[in-house]
Amino acid sequence: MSDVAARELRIVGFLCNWCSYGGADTAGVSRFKQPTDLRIIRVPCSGRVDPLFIVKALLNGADGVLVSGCHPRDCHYTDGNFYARRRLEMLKRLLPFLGIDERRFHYTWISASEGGKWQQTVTDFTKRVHELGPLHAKKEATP
Amino acid sequence: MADTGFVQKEKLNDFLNELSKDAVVYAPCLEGDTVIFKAFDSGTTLCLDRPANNPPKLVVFPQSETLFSFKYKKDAEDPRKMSVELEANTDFPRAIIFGARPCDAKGFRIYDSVYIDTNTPDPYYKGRREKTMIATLCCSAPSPGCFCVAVGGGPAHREGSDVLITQLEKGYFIEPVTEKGRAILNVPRIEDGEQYAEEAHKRQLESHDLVRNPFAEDGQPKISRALFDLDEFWEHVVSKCLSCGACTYLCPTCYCFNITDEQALNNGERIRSWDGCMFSHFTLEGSGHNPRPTKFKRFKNRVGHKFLYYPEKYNGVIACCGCGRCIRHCPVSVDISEIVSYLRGPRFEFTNEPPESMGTDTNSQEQKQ
Amino acid sequence: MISQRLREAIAGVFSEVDVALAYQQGFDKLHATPCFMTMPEEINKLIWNPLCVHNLTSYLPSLKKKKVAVVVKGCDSRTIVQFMQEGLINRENVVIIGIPCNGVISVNKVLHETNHEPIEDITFGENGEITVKTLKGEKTLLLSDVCPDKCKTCQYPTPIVYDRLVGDPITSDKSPDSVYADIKEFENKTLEERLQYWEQEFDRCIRCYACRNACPMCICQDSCIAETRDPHWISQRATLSEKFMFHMIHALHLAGRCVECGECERACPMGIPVNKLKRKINLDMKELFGYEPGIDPEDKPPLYTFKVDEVTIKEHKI
Amino acid sequence: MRVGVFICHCGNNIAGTVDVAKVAEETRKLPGVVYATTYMYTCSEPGQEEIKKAIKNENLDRVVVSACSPRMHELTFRRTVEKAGLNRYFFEMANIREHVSWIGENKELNTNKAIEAVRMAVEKVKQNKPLYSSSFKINKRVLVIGGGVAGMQAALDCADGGLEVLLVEKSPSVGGMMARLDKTFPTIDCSICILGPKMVDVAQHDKIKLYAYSEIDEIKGYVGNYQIKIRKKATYVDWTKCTGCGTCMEKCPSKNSYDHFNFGVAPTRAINIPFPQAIPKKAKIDPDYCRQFVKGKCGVCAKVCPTKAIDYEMQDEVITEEVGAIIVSTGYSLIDIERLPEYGGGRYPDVITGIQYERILNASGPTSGHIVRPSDHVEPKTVVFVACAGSRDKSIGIPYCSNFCCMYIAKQAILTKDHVPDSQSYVFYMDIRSPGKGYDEFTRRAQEEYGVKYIRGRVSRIYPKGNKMIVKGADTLLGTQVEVEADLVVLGTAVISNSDAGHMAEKLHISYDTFGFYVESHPKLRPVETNTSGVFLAGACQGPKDIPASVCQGSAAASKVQALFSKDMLESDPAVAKVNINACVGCLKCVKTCPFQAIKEKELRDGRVVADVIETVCAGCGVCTSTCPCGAIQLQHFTDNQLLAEVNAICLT
Repeated sequence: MSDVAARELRIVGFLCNWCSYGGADTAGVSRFKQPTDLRIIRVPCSGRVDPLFIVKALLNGADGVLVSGCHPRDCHYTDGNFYARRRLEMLKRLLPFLGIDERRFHYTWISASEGGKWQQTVTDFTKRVHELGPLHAKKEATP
Repeated sequence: MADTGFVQKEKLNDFLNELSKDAVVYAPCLEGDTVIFKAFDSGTTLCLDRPANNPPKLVVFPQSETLFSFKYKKDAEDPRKMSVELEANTDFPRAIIFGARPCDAKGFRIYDSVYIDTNTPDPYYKGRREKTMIATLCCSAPSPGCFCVAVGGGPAHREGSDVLITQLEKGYFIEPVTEKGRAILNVPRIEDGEQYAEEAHKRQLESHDLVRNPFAEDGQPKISRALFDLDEFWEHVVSKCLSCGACTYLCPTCYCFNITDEQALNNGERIRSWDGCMFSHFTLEGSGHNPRPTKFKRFKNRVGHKFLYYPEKYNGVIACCGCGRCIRHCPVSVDISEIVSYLRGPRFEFTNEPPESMGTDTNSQEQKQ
Repeated sequence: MISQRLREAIAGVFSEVDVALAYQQGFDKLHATPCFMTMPEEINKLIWNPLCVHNLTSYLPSLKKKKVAVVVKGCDSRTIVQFMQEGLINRENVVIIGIPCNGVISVNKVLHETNHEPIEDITFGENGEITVKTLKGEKTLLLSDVCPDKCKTCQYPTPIVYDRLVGDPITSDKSPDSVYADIKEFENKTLEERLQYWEQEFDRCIRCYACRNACPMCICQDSCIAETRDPHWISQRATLSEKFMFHMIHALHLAGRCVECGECERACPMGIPVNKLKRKINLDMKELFGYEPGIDPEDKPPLYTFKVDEVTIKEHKI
Repeated sequence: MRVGVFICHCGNNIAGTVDVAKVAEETRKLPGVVYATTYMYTCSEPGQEEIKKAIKNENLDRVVVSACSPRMHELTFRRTVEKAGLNRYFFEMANIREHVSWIGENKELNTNKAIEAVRMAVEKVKQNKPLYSSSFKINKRVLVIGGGVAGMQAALDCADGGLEVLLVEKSPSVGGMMARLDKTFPTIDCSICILGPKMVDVAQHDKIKLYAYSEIDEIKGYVGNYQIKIRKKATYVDWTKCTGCGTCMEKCPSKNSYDHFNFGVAPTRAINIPFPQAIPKKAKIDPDYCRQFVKGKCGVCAKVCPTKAIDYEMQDEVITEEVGAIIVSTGYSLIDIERLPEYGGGRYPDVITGIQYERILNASGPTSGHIVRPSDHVEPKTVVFVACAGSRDKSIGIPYCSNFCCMYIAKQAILTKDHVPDSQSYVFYMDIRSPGKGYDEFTRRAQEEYGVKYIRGRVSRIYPKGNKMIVKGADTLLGTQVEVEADLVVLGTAVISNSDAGHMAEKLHISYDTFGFYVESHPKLRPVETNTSGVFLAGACQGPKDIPASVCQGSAAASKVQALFSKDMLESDPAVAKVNINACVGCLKCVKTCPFQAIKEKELRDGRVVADVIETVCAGCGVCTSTCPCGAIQLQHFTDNQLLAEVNAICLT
């Protein structure tokens, strides 16, 4: 396992149930190969993603965070991703001010039919996080 | 061996480095414009000019500490069986508090009654306390808000200190107060202090009279129980309080704590962390009921604890060392000494005039309505 | 003189209100302190000078059901506007006594200038000179040197909303570009330097929550998620990551709402620049949405609304 | 807590690239997990029985199934655990198929990822709380949006089943695209002859309330209880008085109005009845052309109308209706010829679209069924059909096939030969797509019996030469360039979604794809459902389809509504937001951000104001939860603590 841990970085993904989680499913059904670092948390809507989850993840051990929701105008809940867009953009601009590379956080819009875009996003984002390397060189051993 | 020591001003850092060799030395250090107690090392800037923003209580009573850690172990054969291993934290490093003020040192005596001098001593506090030597620096001038002389202390008060340090022109006069403190005289770079003793003792007396005493008339605080139990009094005097915890967390005598368990998968820890009676959560009960729902009740408790309840329990000792931090650092300058001085009378005219001008019965009845 | 006119103004509205919020002398010469006046004779102890730093509007939400008169400076008045935007006060229950302000003083800066000697006396001259007397003697300082940073770039010296104005309106002579100059300068640091900066600052945090409780826009107070188990965002550990997380909660909950009164920073007993993160977010909100908190009562805080087409938000590419 | 974990092999789908035994072994080490096993097909009946048995034998109180996507089988397993006596929310799925085994090539890494996915699900399920639905009454009326053939079929099937139906059609008559067609393939039936009776049924059915020339303004509510605002657009003719006699149309002096029904093949009058079989057969004024509106004076129709039905002052009327389910059958549009510059982009009158040609072929059309070309009204002898005019063309953003053009082009070529026996038709095509019943035979007949010349290749350019159109293209079978001198060119233009499809989807809270077609719940197994319960799809609004497919979907959607309405009460989804009134500070930011107006303020007995969720209106998006600063409003099943448990399971290890 330690060998595995050495090869992988921790990437947390928040995916909305209706579009992006479906998009990830579509990619799976289509057997679109992807790197294995990403761990997916299913949320009903990107509007559910409090920016604090992203901060929490980055402060507590994640090396990258990916948020994906329905395309603007195509939110299952009509407006959820509109709120998400503003909040996530705010966070994206704040992270570098804290000294955290904003490239460790990406948010995007992927529909249930866009398996290809999902594959590309995961592949590219994982590659980028690997280029940036681990965020937590010395991890605090806090349970 | 000499009875006292002396460290040349320019040799102080070297002296502290020597001290650091077999103990963690906590000293007031400058960060920006803030003076805080932190572990001394070559990178820190010592600041002995004024009392630190925070007291050194964190050395013996850390802001948070692991009481014990626990680990769940699953049976390899049967996942239904699980055992738990506990490991208590008993590893307390040797520590030296260098540059505490007499009020800070006196604060630890307030703790000692609660945590050590009882049938069930607190092993964590006791463990750390026993391994900590407190080297106190006498105050040469009062700081804004402080009033140690009004609560039984003083700029060169020795209670709670193992070593007393007096700053002189050329350096630091060092006199052990306790047996534990004598060890400091064995540290290299210390010279015999005998020739400085006289100057130091003179210096120690100098600043005593500069310290204000808000309870001057009585010499010590007196509390009227009748006024203390009057809700209107509290509502009047602390309406500006923001109910934050700056006063309690900066207080050298506040010793309240919270205990929480934190667990991630199989591993966890039981944590003790500071808590303060100014917070609503402090008394929030599981049912949702809160016996101290307002900041008035909470503030009343803080004053009551320091000036009534603690003295009642511990031989009249006041649980306030007069360091003035709660006044100095209160965002809205709530002044506990002022409030206590009002409390001496049986009644209080709600005008914040000096207590002499207390009104008649009828007046105060009207104001209560 | 202003003090006297202020007393008269308050006396004039005193009968309409349950309580009047103003300033009185604090525990020493260097400190003013908020006072809650309920009786007319209390008006005499009211003072007005550059020591009156507190943002008294912080008390308004907790007095929502009472009629309150409150003394506000230009900066404080933005809080009231923000309260109005968010529906946190009943405007008709508040009598705003505005005072045009040329700047207040930072107690910490004065103490810094006087080597933290106890202040025996302090007097304020006509042209912003401040004479401070300590045991070691007298020193004259300039208000512009010892004012909080917010005063140096103040754009709103005259209250934006008021019912009575005491004194003549003042127009800001400070460049609007200066407001966030420090934020932009901070962004010149490398990522590593920035992280190190915040880690060092936040490490001092003792989680006394003075910043939170002094903040007029921190409306949760006793319900703050920094202390709850459900939700359990942070533990009570005094680790750097938990302290960091607390300040992120504080900053993100103030995102696009902070009126930059600086009370958080002033209240911090450990000298942490708590306001900086919120001001950074404000700068972004201004750039992204043209929004400035506490200016227009009809505005909406930007994170509680949206536009279908956000022309300023570009899609990010990996 | 006693969690049981079931790790599915899914045959080789998971077990092929994930060491499931290892996953089970690691899972057993997790605190709270008392049972972990693997199974070949967990979703099979015996697989589900295994779960039930384990719940009983091991006294499990939480269950995690680690298998495929929860979008596939979450409901299946929720029912399973419920049957075994657990609350259905004491269940979580770890997706180790779509998100692990199918996308990762390295078995070791996959296995590790699967272990962590299970760990996350276990940590989440330990935070889960039992949730209970409440039931609410269904309003058994159905709204059908769009009165084309799919919508009419749906409306009739629902109405025949006894349901009250509201049929809203945005144009003045029902019938849709099919009403415009001349004949239908492959039988060459007269289109309006088979559709007409259906249209009459719709008009006469006592369970169907028809709102023609009306649009949907607003949709509020949720399955079982929608409030609909319908805008009846002003027709300037009082339809309660209009008898459809047509006198106004005859007398109208404004003779150059654009004819929407005929796609502008010929002009019409400013006041018109779109076509003879229109339902309702009522006149309507086009204010863009009517002189009374344009010039402010005329009034001819008002004078000649025998029933005094003309009302120039008429305003739009908004009507509120309540329904329990919605069938969306809004149909399709065709690509604007201007987007096809290589085919003239609309500059040449003798390059027309397939639907315009239908109108020319149609006996009740502007040319009364005589084939003449628009420029000089001469009968064309050489007709060129261009298939895939816009379709399957990535360069203009339409990569998909428009489904029925191959067939109608064959039909139109056959009809051309019927009408003009000495004519010759050419068809430029990419592939002939004729997979329906009798379809391929039909296209062969066009070639073999009617002599239609099929040229496999794309047309590169069409330009005029004298009074002919030169069609230049490639014959990829012969590998040569071809040039045909045509009298008339018919483009099989691409099917696209309606321009307002997106807005309609936003009103309905349903998804649409990149092209504006509505997305069904599952492409194979739930083809007429949407992800919004109570909203169903029929016809080409979901994607290009021909008449029988549209009719099928109309019936299918109707049967879905019937099934939904077979109960009197529906169960509400308990995964909605909930307010902790002790923590709520009454700032009401949640009220401001809720996309559904599902939160209102409430005053407690002690005078405190707090937020209050209307459970049946809450759709469960969680925007309120991420808005609330004090964590007082929590979306059940996706609470902060539940999501934090997952974050911590990833990060704190």
